[in-house]
Amino acid sequence: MTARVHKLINRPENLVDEMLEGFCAAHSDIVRLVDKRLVMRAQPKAPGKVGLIIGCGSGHEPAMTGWIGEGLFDVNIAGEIFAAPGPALMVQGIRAADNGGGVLICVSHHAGDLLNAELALELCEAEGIDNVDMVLLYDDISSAPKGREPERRGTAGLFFVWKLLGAFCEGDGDLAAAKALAEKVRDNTRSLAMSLSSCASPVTGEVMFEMAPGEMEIGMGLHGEVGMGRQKALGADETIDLMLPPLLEDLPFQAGDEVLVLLNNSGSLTLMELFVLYRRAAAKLAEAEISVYRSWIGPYATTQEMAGFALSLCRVDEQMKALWDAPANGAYMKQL
Amino acid sequence: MTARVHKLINRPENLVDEMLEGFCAAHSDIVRLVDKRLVMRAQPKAPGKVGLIIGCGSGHEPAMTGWIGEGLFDVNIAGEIFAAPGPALMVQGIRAADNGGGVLICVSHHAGDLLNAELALELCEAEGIDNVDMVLLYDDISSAPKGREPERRGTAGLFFVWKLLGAFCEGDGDLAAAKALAEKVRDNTRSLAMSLSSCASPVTGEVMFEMAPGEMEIGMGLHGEVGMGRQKALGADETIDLMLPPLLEDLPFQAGDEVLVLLNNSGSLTLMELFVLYRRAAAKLAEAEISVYRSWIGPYATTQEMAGFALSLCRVDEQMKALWDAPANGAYMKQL
Amino acid sequence: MSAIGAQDLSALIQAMAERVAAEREALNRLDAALGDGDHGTSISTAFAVAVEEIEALEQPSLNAIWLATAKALMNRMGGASGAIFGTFFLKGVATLRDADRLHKDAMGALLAAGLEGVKARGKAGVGDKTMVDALAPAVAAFGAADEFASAWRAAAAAARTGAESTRDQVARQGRAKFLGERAIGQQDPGATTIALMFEASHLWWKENKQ
Amino acid sequence: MSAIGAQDLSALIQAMAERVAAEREALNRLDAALGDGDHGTSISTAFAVAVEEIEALEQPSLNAIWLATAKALMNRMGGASGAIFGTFFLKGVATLRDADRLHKDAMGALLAAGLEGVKARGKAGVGDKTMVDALAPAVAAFGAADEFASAWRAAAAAARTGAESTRDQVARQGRAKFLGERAIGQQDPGATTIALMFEASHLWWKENKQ
Ligand SMILES: Nc1ncnc2c1ncn2[C@@H]1O[C@H](COP(=O)(O)OP(=O)(O)O)[C@@H](O)[C@H]1O
Ligand SMILES: Nc1ncnc2c1ncn2[C@@H]1O[C@H](COP(=O)(O)OP(=O)(O)O)[C@@H](O)[C@H]1O
Ligand SMILES: [Mg+2]
Ligand SMILES: [Mg+2]
Ligand SMILES: [Mg+2]
Ligand SMILES: [Mg+2]
Repeated sequence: MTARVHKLINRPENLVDEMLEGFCAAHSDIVRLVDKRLVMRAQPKAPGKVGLIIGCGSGHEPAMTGWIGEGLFDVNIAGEIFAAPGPALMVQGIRAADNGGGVLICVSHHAGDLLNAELALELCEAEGIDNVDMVLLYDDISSAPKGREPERRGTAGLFFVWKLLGAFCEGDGDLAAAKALAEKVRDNTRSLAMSLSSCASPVTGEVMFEMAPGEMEIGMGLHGEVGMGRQKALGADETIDLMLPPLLEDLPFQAGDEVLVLLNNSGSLTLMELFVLYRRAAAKLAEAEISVYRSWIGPYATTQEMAGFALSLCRVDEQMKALWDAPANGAYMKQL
Repeated sequence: MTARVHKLINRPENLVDEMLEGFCAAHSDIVRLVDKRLVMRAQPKAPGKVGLIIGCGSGHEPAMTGWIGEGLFDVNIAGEIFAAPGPALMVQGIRAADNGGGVLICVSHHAGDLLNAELALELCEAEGIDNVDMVLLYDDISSAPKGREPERRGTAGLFFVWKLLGAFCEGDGDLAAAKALAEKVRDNTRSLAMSLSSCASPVTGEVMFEMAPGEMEIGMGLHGEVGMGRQKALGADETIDLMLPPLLEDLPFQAGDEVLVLLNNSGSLTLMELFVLYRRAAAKLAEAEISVYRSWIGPYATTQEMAGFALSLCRVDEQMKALWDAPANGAYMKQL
Repeated sequence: MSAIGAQDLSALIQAMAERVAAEREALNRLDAALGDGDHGTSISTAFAVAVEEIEALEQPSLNAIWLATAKALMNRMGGASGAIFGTFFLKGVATLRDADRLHKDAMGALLAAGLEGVKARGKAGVGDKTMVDALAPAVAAFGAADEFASAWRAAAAAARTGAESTRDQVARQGRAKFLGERAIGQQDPGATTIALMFEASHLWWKENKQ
Repeated sequence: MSAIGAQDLSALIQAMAERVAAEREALNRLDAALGDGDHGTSISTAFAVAVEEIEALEQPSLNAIWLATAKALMNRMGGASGAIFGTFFLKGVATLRDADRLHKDAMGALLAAGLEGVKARGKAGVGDKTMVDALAPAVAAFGAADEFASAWRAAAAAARTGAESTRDQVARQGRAKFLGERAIGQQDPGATTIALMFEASHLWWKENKQ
C-alpha cells in the first residue's frame, strides 16, 4: 500500500506556529511574520492603495501564505488546521494591511471564515475602524444548485480572484472598485473537484474519513466535505468528460469565450496525471470553441495528502487578461 | 487509509505521450513538443551559446520538462516512466539544442541515463557531430561513501546545477567553461533523502515496493532504491537532526560557508511538513554558523506520490550567487 | 430573593470551565465521529483562558466577566464554533449594562439574547444537529420557570434531552453537514457542551446558593 | 561445412523475437519481483521492431541485419537494459565487415565481441545478477565447441544454467541492485532473456540447418 498516516511534524499544538516560522524564514525576502499568526509583505504597498487580507484555516499550503507578496495579498491571518482565525486576530490583520486606502477582507465561503469576518467587521465598527469591507467568494458548483450561488463553497477557482484582485489593488482603484472586481471575477468562475483518497489529520493523526481504494467522489470539498457520492474510479479522459460538461453548463461558458483554466492538485495527485487530465480538458474546450488564454496546473490549495484535483474555469475579458499578465511575486505564485 | 493505487491516466502505453502533449499545450508560451518526445524552448537561445540538454526517465514531474526555458535547459528528451531515452532520440535532442556553441549533455547519474548518453556520444562521433560533451552529475551521499563520489546517484540537489548552469549558458562561456561550472556546482552539492511510503507504478498499477505505515527509510533513491535501512518514523526535528550532520560532514560544510538549501518533496509530503522541517534545518545551520543564501521548498523531482523529501545543500561563492539570482522562466521554475 | 452577583458569575463560568475540561476527551471523541476531533480540546482551552482573563480583570463587573468569556471563546477557539460560542456570550453583554446583580428574569434575558445571536449568526435552527438543539430548549425551560433553582434544573434537563436528540439528525450546519446521512447515530459535540454548561450551572447553584 | 547467411541470420533474429514474445508475461513477472515489471514488454516490443526493420532493409547484409537489431534494442527499450542489449549487437557489427556468410568461429567472434561490449558498457561481471551471468558462459560454451550444432546446444544449456544461478545472487548492477538482500531468491529477467535467445537459436538451428 502507499498509505501513510505518520506526519513529519513535532507536537500538533505547535504545528501552525512552527510551519509559519519555517515558511517566513525561507522567504524572508517576500514575507515577514508578526505575532506568530500574521504573515505580511516584507515591503508594504504604496500608501493609499487598497489592502487585501484573508483569514483562513491552515493545512492547505501553499494557500494562502504563499500568495502574500507584490501583486497579491498584503496579509494572511493563519488559523489553526482547517479552522478560521478568531476576530481579534482578524482585526489585527486589518490594521496591518491598512495603507490608507481601506482594506478588503476576502472570504472564501466556509462557515468559520465568514462568521469570523463578520465578527471582525463588528469589532471594527465598535473600534471606529472604517473603510473596511468584506467580499464573499464562492465557486464550487457541487455545493449548491444554480440559482443559489451564494450558498456555494469557496474552492480552488478563487485563485483567479486572488491573482486578478491582487494585480488590481496595485493600481489606483478604491475599495468599492476592488470589491466590484472581486465579484466580477467570482461571477465568471466555476469549479468542480474530485478525489480518489482520504488524508490524515495532522492534529489527530487519524485518517479524516474512509475511502476505499478504487473509489472516487466528484464534488468533494477542501476538507473532505461530501460531494455527489462515491463511484468507481475512472480513467483520466472519462473523468474530465464527466466533470467538464456540468461546469460549462453552469455559467454557462459558451463558444467564443476565452477562459483561464486551473487544475488544482489536492495533494498527492502527480503532475503527470494532471498533464494527462489537462490534455483532455484542452481538447474538449477546443471542441466547444472555448479558447484557453492561460492555464495553471499544480498544488494551489491542498487538503493535506488527499489524491484529487479541482478543475476551475474563469471567463475573461481584456481587463482581466491584463490583470492576469501583471507581475506577481508571492513565494508560491510568480508571474514574470 | 489514505492509500491509492488507481491513477488518473488512460492507457499506460500512451501515458508519456499524452502527458507531454498536455504539458506542452498548457505551456505553449514556454515550450514546444517535437516528435512526441523532445520538449524544447519555444524561443531558441541566441546563436553561438552553449545548448543544454538532458535525457531522463519520465514519472518525476515537474522534472525535467518544467525546467525547459529561458535561463534553464534548451531541450529535454523524455524517456518512458523511470527509463532513460535511447541514443537515437538523444542525438535528435543534441541536434535540436545546437545553436552553434556546442551542446552539453547533463547526466544525472543513473545507469540508464549514463549508458545512453555514452551511446549517443558514440553515435555523434560516428555521424561527425562534434562540439558535444557530457557531464556526469551526482549528489546523493547515501549511495556511495565519501571518496567514491562518482559512484553516487544524481538526485534533487542537481537542481542547483540546473539553475546555475542554465543561467551560465545564457552568457558567453564556451562548452568547456559550461562543463567546468557544472562540475564546480556538483562538487559543492550534497543531498540526502528519506521516505515514509511507497508509491504505485503508473505502468503496472502496482505498488512499487512494500513499506509498512510508521516506518521510514533514510537514503532512499528517486525510484525507491534502498537506502540505509528501515527504522521507526520520527518527528520532524528528529528527522532533520538525523540527516543534517552526515550531510554537513560529507563536503564538509563549515562555519562561515554560505549555502543554498533545497527541500524537495518526493510527492505526497505536505508543504506544511516541509516548512516545519525547514524551520529546524535553518536553526541547525544557524547554530553551525552556516548562512542560508536562498532556499527552495517544494516538489522538484518527484517519485510519483511517494511521501518523503530530500535535503540538499550547495555551498556558493559570489559567481554562484549571481547565477542563482539570474532570471529563469521554465514552467515550473520561475525566478524574477 | 436570590440573585447572581459578579463573584457568583465568575464562579459559574469557572464551574462550566471545569466541567468541559473534565469531559474534554469525551467531547473530542464525539467530534471525531462528526468533525475533526478537536471540540473538547478547543472548548476547554478557551474556557480556561476565559477563567484566567476573568481573574485578571481589574473591574470584574457582570458585564466585563461576560465579555471576557465571549472574547476568549471567539479568539481562542477560532473556526465557526468559536464564532458561535463566542456570539452566545457577546450578544448577552448588551443586556447587562451596568447591572451588578442578576435576578432570575435578567439571567433569562441574558441567555435568550445569546440564543438569538447564535441563531442569527449561524443560521441553525432546532433540528439542524448543532448546539442550538440543546441551547434553544434550555433557554426556553429557563424562561418558563419561576425561580433560579427550578430554572437551572429544567434548563439542564432540557439541554441534555436536546443534545441527545441530535443523535437521530442529519446535520445542516457545521462540519457534520458534509457527512450527509453518515452523521446519523452520532451525538453533536457542541450540543453536548451546552448540556455540560447548563448541568454545571445547575450543580453550582445547588451547592452554593440553595 | 555449414554457415549462416543473411537470410539465416534474419530468421535467427525472428526466432529469438518469437521466443521472447511468447515469454513476455513470464519475463514481466520476473522483473516485477526485482525491478519495475516491464522487461518482457520492453524486450519483446524491441525485438518485434527489429524484425520489422530487418524486413524493410533494402540491402539485408549480415552487417545491416545485426546493426538494425542493435538499433531497435537501443532505441526501443530505452533505459540501461536497452543500452546493454543494444550494445551486445552493436559491438558485434564491426566483426562482420562485408562478410556474407558466417562460419562457426566468426559467429563465435561476433558473440564474444558483443559480450566484451556489454561488460565494458555495463561494468557487470559474472555473479552480479545480470544478463552477463547467462551471456558469459553461453559465449564461452559456444566458443569451446567444434561446430554449430554442438555450439548452440552447449551455449543454450550454459545460458540456462547461468540464468538460474542468478537466483542465489545479490544484484550489483541494474535496478535490482537497490534491493540489496531482498533480491535473493529471484531469477534475473535479463539473464532469462539471454537463455531464451540462445535456446531459440539452438532450436532454429536444429530445425533448419541440421
Ligand atoms: N452554524 C452553526 N450554528 C450553531 N452551531 C454550530 C454551527 N456550526 C458549528 N456549530 C457547532 O460547533 C460544533 C463543532 O465545534 P468544534 O469542533 O469546536 O469546531 P470545528 O467544527 O471548527 O472543529 C458543532 O458540534 C456544532 O454544535
Ligand atoms: N549494468 C548492467 N549490465 C548488464 N545487464 C544489466 C545491467 N543493468 C541492467 N541489466 C539487465 O537488464 C535487466 C532489466 O531489464 P529491463 O527490465 O528491460 O530494464 P529496466 O531495469 O530499465 O526496466 C536486468 O535483469 C539485467 O539483466
Ligand atoms: Mg476544528
Ligand atoms: Mg523499465
Ligand atoms: Mg471540531
Ligand atoms: Mg524493468
